[in-house]
Amino acid sequence: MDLSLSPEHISFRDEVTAFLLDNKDKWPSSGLPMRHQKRLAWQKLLIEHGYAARTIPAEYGGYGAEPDILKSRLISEAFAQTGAPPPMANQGISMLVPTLLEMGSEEQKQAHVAKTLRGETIWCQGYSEPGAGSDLASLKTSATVDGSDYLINGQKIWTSTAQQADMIFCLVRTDADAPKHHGISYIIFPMDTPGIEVRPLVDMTGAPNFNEVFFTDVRVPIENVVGEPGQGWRVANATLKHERGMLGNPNAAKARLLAIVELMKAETIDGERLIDSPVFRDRLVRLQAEVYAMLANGMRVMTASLKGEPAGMAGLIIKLQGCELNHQLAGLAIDAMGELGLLYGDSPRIRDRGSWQWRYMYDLGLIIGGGTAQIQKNIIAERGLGMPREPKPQVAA
Amino acid sequence: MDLSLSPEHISFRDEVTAFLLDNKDKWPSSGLPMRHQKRLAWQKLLIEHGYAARTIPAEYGGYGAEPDILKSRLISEAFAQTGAPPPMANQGISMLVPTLLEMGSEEQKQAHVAKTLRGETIWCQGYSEPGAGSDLASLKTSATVDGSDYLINGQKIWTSTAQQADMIFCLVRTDADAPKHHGISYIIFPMDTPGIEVRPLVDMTGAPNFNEVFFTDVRVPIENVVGEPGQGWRVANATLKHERGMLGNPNAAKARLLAIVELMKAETIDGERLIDSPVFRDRLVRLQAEVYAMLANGMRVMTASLKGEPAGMAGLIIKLQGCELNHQLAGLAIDAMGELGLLYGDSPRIRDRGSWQWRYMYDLGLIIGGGTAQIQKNIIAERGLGMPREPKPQVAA
Amino acid sequence: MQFALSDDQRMLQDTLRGFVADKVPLDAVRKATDGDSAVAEAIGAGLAELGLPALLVPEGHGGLGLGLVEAAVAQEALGGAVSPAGFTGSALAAIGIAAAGNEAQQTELLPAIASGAARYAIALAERTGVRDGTGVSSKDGTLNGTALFALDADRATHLLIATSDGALHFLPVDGDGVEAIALTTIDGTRPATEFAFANAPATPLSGENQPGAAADRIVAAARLLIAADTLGASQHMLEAAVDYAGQREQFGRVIASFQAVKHLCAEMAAKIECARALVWHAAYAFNSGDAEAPVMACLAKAHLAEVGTFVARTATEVHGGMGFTDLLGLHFWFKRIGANRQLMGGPERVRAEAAKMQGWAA
Amino acid sequence: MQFALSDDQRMLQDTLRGFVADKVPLDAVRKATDGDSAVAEAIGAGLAELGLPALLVPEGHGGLGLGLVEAAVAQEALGGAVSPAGFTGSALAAIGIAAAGNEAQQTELLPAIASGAARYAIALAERTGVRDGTGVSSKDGTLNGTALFALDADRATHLLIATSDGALHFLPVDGDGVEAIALTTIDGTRPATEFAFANAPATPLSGENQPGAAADRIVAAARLLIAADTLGASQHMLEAAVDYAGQREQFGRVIASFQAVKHLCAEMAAKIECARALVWHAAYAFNSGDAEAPVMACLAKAHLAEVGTFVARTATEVHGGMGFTDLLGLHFWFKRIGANRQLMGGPERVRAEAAKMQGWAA
Repeated sequence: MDLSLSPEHISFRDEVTAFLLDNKDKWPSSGLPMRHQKRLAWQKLLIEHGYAARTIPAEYGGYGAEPDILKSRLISEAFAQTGAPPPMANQGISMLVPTLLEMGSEEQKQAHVAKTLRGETIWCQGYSEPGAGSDLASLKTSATVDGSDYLINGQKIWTSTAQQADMIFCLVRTDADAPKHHGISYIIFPMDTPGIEVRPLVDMTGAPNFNEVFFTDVRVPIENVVGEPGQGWRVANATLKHERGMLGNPNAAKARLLAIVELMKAETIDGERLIDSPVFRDRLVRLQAEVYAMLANGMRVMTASLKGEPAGMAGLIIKLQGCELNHQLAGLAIDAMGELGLLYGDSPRIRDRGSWQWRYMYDLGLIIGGGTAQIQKNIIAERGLGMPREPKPQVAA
Repeated sequence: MDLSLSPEHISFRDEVTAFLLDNKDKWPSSGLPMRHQKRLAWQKLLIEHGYAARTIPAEYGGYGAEPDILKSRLISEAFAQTGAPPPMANQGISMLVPTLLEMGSEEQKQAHVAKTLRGETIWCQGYSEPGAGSDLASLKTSATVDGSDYLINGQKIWTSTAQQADMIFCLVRTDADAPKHHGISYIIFPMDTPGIEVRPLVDMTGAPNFNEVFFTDVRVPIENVVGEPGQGWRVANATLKHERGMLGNPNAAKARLLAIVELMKAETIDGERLIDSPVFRDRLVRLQAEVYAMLANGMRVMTASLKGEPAGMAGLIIKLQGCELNHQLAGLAIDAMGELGLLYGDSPRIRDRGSWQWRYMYDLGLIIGGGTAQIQKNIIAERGLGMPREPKPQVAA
Repeated sequence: MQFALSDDQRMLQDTLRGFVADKVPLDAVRKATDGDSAVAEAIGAGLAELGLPALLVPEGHGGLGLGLVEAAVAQEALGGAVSPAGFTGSALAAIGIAAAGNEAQQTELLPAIASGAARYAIALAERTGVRDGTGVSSKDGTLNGTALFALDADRATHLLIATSDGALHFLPVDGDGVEAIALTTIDGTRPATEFAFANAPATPLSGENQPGAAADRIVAAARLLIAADTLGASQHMLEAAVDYAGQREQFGRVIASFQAVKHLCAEMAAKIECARALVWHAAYAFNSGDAEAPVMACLAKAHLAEVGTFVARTATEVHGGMGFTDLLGLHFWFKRIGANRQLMGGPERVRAEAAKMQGWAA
Repeated sequence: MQFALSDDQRMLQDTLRGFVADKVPLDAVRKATDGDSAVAEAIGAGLAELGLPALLVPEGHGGLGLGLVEAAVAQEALGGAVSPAGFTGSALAAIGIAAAGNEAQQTELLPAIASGAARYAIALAERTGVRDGTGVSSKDGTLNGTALFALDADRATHLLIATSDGALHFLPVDGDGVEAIALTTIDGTRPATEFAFANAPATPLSGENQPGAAADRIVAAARLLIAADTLGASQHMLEAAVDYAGQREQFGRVIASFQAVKHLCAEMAAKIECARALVWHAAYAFNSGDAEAPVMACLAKAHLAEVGTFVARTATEVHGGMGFTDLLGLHFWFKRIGANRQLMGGPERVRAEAAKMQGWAA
């Protein structure tokens, strides 16, 4: 066990930090729209220097470096420390690109990877359906062959950035007669194809963070399938694997913990600072231990990746523990503030722009979404502990 | 809603209290063995005055009063308030007697009820088996017909007072071919029948609170079956219903809460009384709310009984909530004491004779025993909320 | 002795449940939270017709002379429907005026409450915890200062307020020197209001011989009503979860048949059932003058906050993604329970008060 | 940079696991808790052969010169087997003497620890909370007073003790004026001892320039070792539960296939896995002189207390009635975890200390 850095890594970190600070004039401000010229230019610059798309082959528009997870981590830390705008992170970059690189045809890679990396092509994801959530493989959106095309009909839900997206990667049922996991295909197509309707889906936070997407006779060439028709479940699982890594960043949890400490030092009730309440302080330290445990667990997972070893149980638990912890942190902030913790929107007297209430709800959404806590526990028990699957129910006579 | 007492009930309560105090010379002290003359005499006196076996018909040795749950409650309160030794409560009185009265033959009632009520016959219960716990109906102890007798073979577990018992009421499988709930019979026989071996079963508290009972060719007349052969499951369920009422007395929880308050006022660490710790005090009040909620729920259940109405959900939850609450109370007492809370047995410096540790463990046993918390939740979901049963698993091909 | 609702109380319960089923559908809640003030207006008028404002007004002053048990039963029904209008302000004002008003004030003020002509907002948050720069003081018949999180101010004609010394004062809500500032909370179903006073003329309730006692009594009653509201909202969320689980199919079976889902529902039910008994008992104690009544009001408030939080989260989880959307509207209950948790003191604060009342804390 | 056990550390782990599997079967634990002192004697001798007493002694003084990560790895294995003998006393004494002894004392005392010739009990409970009438003071080279819950006193030759001013003293355990009184706790696997001193001659460690600092360092190390012990015991209980559930059949299927049982096991696993990383990280911080190390020791101690309590109860529940009996011996782990929770400060107390260290509390 050794958490110190080698001289090579120290100088690498310093180099990234220096680069970021030297180019402060090129930082796009955070409120800019997705496709703003300054954002695209910044992303391009980062790719050129290997601080974005670092390990993607140069022939597909990446930087082409050897994978080095520690360097990747040092890069993120340098961004966090300098406050520089981080590289673009969206579903296209984190999910579609790795999938295409692994399973896509040469044409598909050429057509999409570079543009996606540069932020010129925005993607959205069409997986969940109203009737297919935890049981994703029961999805019903159909693709029927018509000449050299598929005609797609059905509905997707939980599609974020569907309004802005140029393209969608989508799971559709191409074989209604095959067993449910085997009739699915993974297909990509433009969002301006006729027959697509996007409806914003307002959630409990009050914002349309997601959308519903409706397909009516949407015509898509068969060649737009990634992998082979019927292999969609396998292709999607490769993608889902990439998604898991996006959730539950323990550094974010630590930042939130520190923000709560500041809040508790600043706010008073009856002239007493919140942090001077032994009961809330006890709860704060209790959550601090959980945050530190998640951070340490994250280091274990990273070390396993560095060594090319599977992360095992340490990897399986991240979503379950991390989402719950974030929800608990937000709950503490609200409880400590008391009635002021209820304020939301643009209310007078609001603290931290109502972000704790927003997080409290949004994090509950994350506990539910992308595999509910119940599904996560099934996975931990079955894959992590080797416990048997639920027996299939008898078909009613 | 009216929690006040009628004049009749007030005078009844006063009358009981006066009787108990007037007969202080007849109180058996608490350490006396089960069959001590003074205990039997006290029980007899209580029955004669209707303060024990109150609603059991006089022809079977009871007092023969009309059921009046409120009077029954006033009687218990009078015992609690005066500190008088309460009426005998054992599995014979609380489980076997109601069962015989409901399902037994006239001969069985005549032979056993009165003696059991007077404490002359001690019973033990033979239900659970090593392989049949939550799934009690899968029990294997067999009773095969041999002339006019059964020959009983098998093993029971969790049998309390098996050492002292004269008689056992027992579930045995009399029909190996019938569906599992239909091949069971409820049978009673003396514990000195040849072929019975009792082995004490030490549990985590360190004491043999229970026993294992082994049967080898134990010969019991067929007429000792209660109800009909094959009806045992129904008979036993009637008995189990009576058992449920025995667990989770909320007044006991309140007494424990008050004892914890006293403990926290008396004990100090670093010169500060435990009750002056805001963190433990918060936990204390949190549990106080749960104790008061259980007490109020108990009044609802009693009111339903008074009116002859089913208690519904309020009744179903008592064991789950009550056992958990008692376990939590003991946990608080231990945590508040810290290292001193670890002391056990006859250790120097021990507080409250180590009873909090004992309770912490024994109450966990109660959470598990008599239907684990998991089974209780199934029952609440299915009977209380009308949710569907688990589908039966497919038989493996 | 009986610990159950009487026939009259059950009838009240049925009436209220029928009313909200009819007049407070989800659609109305949605409109109200979107800012349509006519909805609360209409529901409030309906409740007035049912006599709710008169519930706690003594019979001698034109009221129904009922008690907190009835009020809790009514509030539970309103919470079950996350009703955008209720009777909290009037109920608490009636308690305060009956406790602290002199004969003349009672005779003047109570009948107007009973008839619905006077509707009160209540400003008591500073009685449960003062923020920097808030608090209201009285001098020469006028009020100065700031009061946060006043309840029921949307359709109020009057305001009842406790000043920093614990005395109660009343004044017209649109009087001189009174500014009402809307606070936006997560709970769109009910208003939260900040009042700023600049030499605002107000009348003290002058029949009280123990200053602060009446204010404390209103606080206790407010907490009980909030607990009852959470109770109703929790029961609704449980029922919604059981219902949804019985319809939603995944993996070829309704999710209600999964043990994990059943156990979540069973845990909710077990907690709610005991909590209901606690609310009833605390309300009964409030009426009967039980010495433990103030403690029990705290216990009920704090306990329902915890039970409600558990149910709000768990019922949402049972609904899966649909629980997170706006589509089913389940979040209105989630947020109402969340707001109730903090209003008139969060659970930690209220438990600390309960400890103090029992001599367990300095 | 790597956050995983090194090959050497893994070898140590394998060695210890092999040792306890071989030398500390359940049967031995049972005998030891029944009072057979030969068991701990034999296990202790075996651990000495493996060099455990020398683990933390600097190489210059005949030790292995290893750190808290190695000690935690060893302790985790011992906790996993609820071993009736360990090396806590020697480990903590080595830390204390290295930190607070002068040159001569280090040269005299440390080699004897490394060789196993000197075995230390540690009396520090008063450093984490003083009971009425306890505490030890030093005057003119003698000790007077009472120390509770000394660790590892059963086979000790010496005692290292912190007096009320924080200074460390050592003395022979059977010296003049020393009385050892056995305390019986729920955890029969390890002794707890009260020491009473009446003018007992003792030698102060006199190389310390900041009194109390060395004592605090031992407390932090003790807490880390206790956390590691709970970690090992929890992991064992989880494995036992998964195992048992995979064999026990009810309702025609192994109970491991019931979702409720699977979810209980998954919750245990998730908590244990993060807790393991926390213990490792806190031990690493202790060695590397990280400024946050004392806080992290508190966090590890408090967190493992909570995780352990959850696992002890849940794993017992998964075992059903058998978990409650003495037959499987599962209760030895339950009780060890329960004892660890309180030793050197329960979680509330330790969290309060962590808050203070970070300037969050006065």
